[in-house]
Amino acid sequence: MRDKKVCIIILAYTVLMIAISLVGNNFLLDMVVLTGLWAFAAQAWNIAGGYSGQFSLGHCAFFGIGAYTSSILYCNTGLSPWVGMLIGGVIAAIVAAVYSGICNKLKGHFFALATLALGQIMYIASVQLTSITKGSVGINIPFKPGFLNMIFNSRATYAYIILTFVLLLTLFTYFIQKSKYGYFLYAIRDNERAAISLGVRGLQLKMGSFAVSAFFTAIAGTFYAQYILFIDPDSLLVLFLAVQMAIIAIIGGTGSYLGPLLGSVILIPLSMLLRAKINFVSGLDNLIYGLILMAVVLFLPDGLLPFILKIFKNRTGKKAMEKYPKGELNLDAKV
Amino acid sequence: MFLQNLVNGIFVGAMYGLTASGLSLIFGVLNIVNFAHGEFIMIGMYITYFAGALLGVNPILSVLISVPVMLILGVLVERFLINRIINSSDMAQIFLTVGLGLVLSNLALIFIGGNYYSVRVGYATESLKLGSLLIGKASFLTFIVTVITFIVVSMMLKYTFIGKAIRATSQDRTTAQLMGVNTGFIYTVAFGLGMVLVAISAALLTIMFPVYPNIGNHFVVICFVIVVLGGLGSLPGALVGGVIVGVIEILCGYYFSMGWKDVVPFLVLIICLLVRPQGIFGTRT
Amino acid sequence: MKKIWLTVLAALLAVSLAGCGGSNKAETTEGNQGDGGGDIKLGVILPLSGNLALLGNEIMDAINIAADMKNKSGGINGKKIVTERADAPDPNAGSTQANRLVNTENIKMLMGTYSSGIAAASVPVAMRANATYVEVNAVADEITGQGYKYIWRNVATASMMGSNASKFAAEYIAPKLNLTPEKLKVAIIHEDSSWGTSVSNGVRTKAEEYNLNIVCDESYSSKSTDLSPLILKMTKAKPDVVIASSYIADAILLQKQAKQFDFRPKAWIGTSAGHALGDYAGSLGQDAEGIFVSDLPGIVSDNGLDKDAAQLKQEFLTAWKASHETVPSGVTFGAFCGAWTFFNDVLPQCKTFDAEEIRNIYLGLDIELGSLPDGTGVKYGQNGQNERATIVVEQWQNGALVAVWPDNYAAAQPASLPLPAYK
Amino acid sequence: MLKLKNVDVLYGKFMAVKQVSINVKKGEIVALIGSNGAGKSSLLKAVSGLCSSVKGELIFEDQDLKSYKCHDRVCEGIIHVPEGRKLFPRLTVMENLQMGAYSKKARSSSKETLAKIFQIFPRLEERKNQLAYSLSGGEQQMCAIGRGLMSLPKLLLLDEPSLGLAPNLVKLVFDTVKAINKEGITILLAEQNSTMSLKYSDRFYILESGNMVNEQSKDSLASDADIKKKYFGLA
Repeated sequence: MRDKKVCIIILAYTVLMIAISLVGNNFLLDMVVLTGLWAFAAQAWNIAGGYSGQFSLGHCAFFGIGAYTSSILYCNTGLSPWVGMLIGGVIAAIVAAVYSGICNKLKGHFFALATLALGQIMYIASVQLTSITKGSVGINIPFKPGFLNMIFNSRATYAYIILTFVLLLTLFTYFIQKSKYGYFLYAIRDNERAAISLGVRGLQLKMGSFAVSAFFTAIAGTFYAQYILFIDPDSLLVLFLAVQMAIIAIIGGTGSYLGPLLGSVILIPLSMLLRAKINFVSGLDNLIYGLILMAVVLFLPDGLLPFILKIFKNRTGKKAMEKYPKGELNLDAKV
Repeated sequence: MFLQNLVNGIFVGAMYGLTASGLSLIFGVLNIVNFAHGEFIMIGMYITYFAGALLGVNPILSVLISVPVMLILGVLVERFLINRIINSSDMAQIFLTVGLGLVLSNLALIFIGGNYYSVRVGYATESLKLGSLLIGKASFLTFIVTVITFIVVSMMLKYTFIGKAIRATSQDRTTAQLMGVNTGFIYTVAFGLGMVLVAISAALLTIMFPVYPNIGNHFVVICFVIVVLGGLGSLPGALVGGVIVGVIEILCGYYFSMGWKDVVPFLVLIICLLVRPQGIFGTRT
Repeated sequence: MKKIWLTVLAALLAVSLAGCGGSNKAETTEGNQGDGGGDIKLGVILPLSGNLALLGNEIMDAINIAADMKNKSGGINGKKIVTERADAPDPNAGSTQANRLVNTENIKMLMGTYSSGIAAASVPVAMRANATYVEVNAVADEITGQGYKYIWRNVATASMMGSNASKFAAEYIAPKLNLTPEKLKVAIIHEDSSWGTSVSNGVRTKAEEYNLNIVCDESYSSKSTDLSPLILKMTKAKPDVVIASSYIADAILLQKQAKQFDFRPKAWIGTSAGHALGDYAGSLGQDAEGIFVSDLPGIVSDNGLDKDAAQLKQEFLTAWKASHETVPSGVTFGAFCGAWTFFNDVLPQCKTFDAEEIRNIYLGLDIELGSLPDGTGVKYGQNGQNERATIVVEQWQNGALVAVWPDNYAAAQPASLPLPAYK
Repeated sequence: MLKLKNVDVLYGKFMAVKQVSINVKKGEIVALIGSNGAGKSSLLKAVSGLCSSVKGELIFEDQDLKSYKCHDRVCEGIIHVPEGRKLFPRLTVMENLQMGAYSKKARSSSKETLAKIFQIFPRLEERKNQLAYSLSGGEQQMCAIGRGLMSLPKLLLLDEPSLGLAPNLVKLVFDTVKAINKEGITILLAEQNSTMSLKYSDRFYILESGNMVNEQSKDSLASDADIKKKYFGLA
């Protein structure tokens, strides 16, 4: 462990794990689990959206593929979701790679809208293919606790698992970011043509990063299914879910492995608390959530991470900002 | 029957085209995907509904009220919100409008409630008979208004000075600036004009659809598809894209399956993106 | 070094947020129940925002009216019923909200949920925490019969709702049209979400039992912007009866487009939801006249009610009209009755408010048909399903939905059969 | 007429132009010479107002340019014909030219200006109803210059007018520039094609990676063999 940052990440993880073991409140554990789940999903989204500049609004498709694959296999053949999770991940990765290849030439909004279409197609397919997915009635996963079933009595267990997932994915992302692939991906994001002309294999890298992103998103989907124990098209394959993954990453700050974590730690508890506490007028919680979203975009268009780092910079007088490669947020990208 | 379905498809397509036209204009000029488009439609529909319920105004005439109101709303939204993120990342722009959409639909829920309100007009359910062909008066009316609106707006864009400036800005905003165009002003004008189109389409939608806080969800995704299909900011493109989607969707619904018909627009979109990424009427850059 | 601090900060933030959130909630709610003092808290999980907001909020109002009525008449042995609203527009939120109410707010009695999908996610959470769950609306068959001990559903299931429509078509409409059930041509159409799908399954199963001639069977999305292909398909199939399971926007659109294309079956039977809402008739006016609705009983004839029930119905309607323009539909009545039974017949007998105790009380209940404002009674099976839940057929007559079938609930005779041609 | 003093142009943290001072007198053709990335375009953009983060003094006819927004500078008589022509691709030639006369001042007399421009570029008149993207490179350049002239400029900023054109067309373009100059329009030209600029301009400035290296008039060049060799390939 020569790398200091890795030590820190692992330290933070350990602290959190210990903290969880001390928390007895199930609502808090639920919050930790969901925050972890969305941090994981946003981190996965960020591999495509933040690193290689493929702004997807269709990641709900991969989330759904993951959840459906493992659940169908588990309910019909009894196959452990731990295995089903990997199968779902691989299927999602293949779909993603193909789709990314198809949409290779599309940029910005057009890519986003094309991926949005993928999510919608998956939604309709899951509603219509009733013999496989049980359609919109959804799949109830029977509550049979057991490690192999990936179903647990205690929410703390779910919290341990998802935090471990987050840790592994964060380390993975961190090493990617540090490796030459990270620089290739940044290069593609910032100026694809130039990067390709310098010998970066753009198409393969984009397809690859999209596939990896989809793989992890599908794993998040399986985890979700095993946690909620009920899946249906309306809770998995809706645009809102895809938007949520992207929002968390963007609000936190794309292009860094800390951004999605930060976004999730702030947004998920916020929305849960709003929903729990602002319940006297129907819709007020969503209204406030919307206002907060708008405020962040308006006042901190680069996300929260650079903002927080700036505070640190001012405090410590060090140039923390420069360590973070700027995302697609620079003005030149628009000109 | 085929002819009947074809005609229905064209009418539905015209409705789609008109509904998407405001989005298309805004997308084309400001290069912003407006995820609050559905909520703007919702507001337009509420204005039409209340104009009918409180003042007894026919949906068609209600545009006299809804157009100015929506125009002002559009100008305010552009000046105070959109304007500030015009140079931000694509995603930041999308999320501003996502947030705005959340705010608007929940404001409607809080202040107007979740009820489904409809304007009741006789012609909503009446039809004209052409041989064995039945043409719904409301659909026909929508079609006529769509065509007139498109002609008027296209003429405006084609022949007025500001129209040319709007087109120039949508094609190359930097150079437009160099030619002395105050692009900030053009954005406001374009957004306002887009909202006028939304107001007109919303008034027509109110004839057939009840309005409630989430009605926009019924239309917004299809509008995205049409805008991309037709080509960025191209009004004729929006109309043609709408008709293509409408016709294929209706034929698929009749001859194949109602349940699967909604997948058609997306498949058409993907195929189109593969073959002609710039859209039917778009320019390759 | 900055990253170290940042990570530590993030961790601390998460922990402290968790910590403070927990402590203040625990203080305010602990020891509220079963210790002789304070109020009786009931968590109500409903979609109060989003697509299902209209009925979600109506049901919330109905439950609150029931609670107010009980509180005004002295409450539960002197204690007041307090409802804690929990907005759950989707299954994920349903699970989270159930968890919050049960584990953080320490509420061991929940009510809900209207949407079957949301119930599917929230009920298991409550069951795992041994909390009581009173389901007053969600109709999916799967909610009961999963082996859960503490779920109580007073209303009928989706399959009952659907099969009742087929039964009405076969047993009432066919003879009126001088047709045998085998000759009766039926179109089954439904919106393709969970609700429409499960209801239409009931329709289909029963229709096959009666050997009805199914000439058209289609699903569609409730967000459809045009339903003309469906209407034209039906025009071609020429059904005598259409049985439609729709939400509201699509139900309105269906009817408008049916008229546009001059499609007029001899009878049109909607099932609950869209067809039963006041906004449906409000939107369609004359065109809603004569449409049948297979629904949970709403405003039924006083003939089928005992005296107390009739009076309770009036009280409820008076309270309702004070804040609503439309009359409550069967779904809302079902919620009121489910809540009322819980407040009036279950809670007063409780000492510990423990789920097991409530289970015993529920299983012991025996309330005759006609003793509740919607004409139903109460007798729960071991699986938690009310066996005296009823489905009736209502019809839009002069802008109001009146029960017309079966006879003991009928407030009026079925009219407009076959439906007259459009004017 | 145009005075730049110690001008810096920044893109984010990257400084494209450092401490450049130039001076353009009325009626002159002044060329900015330098290789790709030397900061020529950035300097023109600073003058036309396209770059917002500019430090230093920008004086045009005794007024501080920095207080004017990009579109207002057109009214003041500065027009920028950008690198790569940047015509509006789906506007017709005619509409492109009309866009040039967008400023209020130019709009009123646009008909006469148009006639004049068709005189200079008869090809444009033939193609006036064609969409701009369908023009050939030389025609596009003419259209771009014509469009610039439509604004009745006092100062014409020309960025790489010869880029991507065949040699005979390059000569044509420069001849046109000279002709325009004779009409009394001052021209500031950014060019990589140093030989042509040298031939047609009155004075020139040499830029190298954002710094100004030298200022020369045509006559003084004769005495500076270094510059001659380095930038013009002349022995």
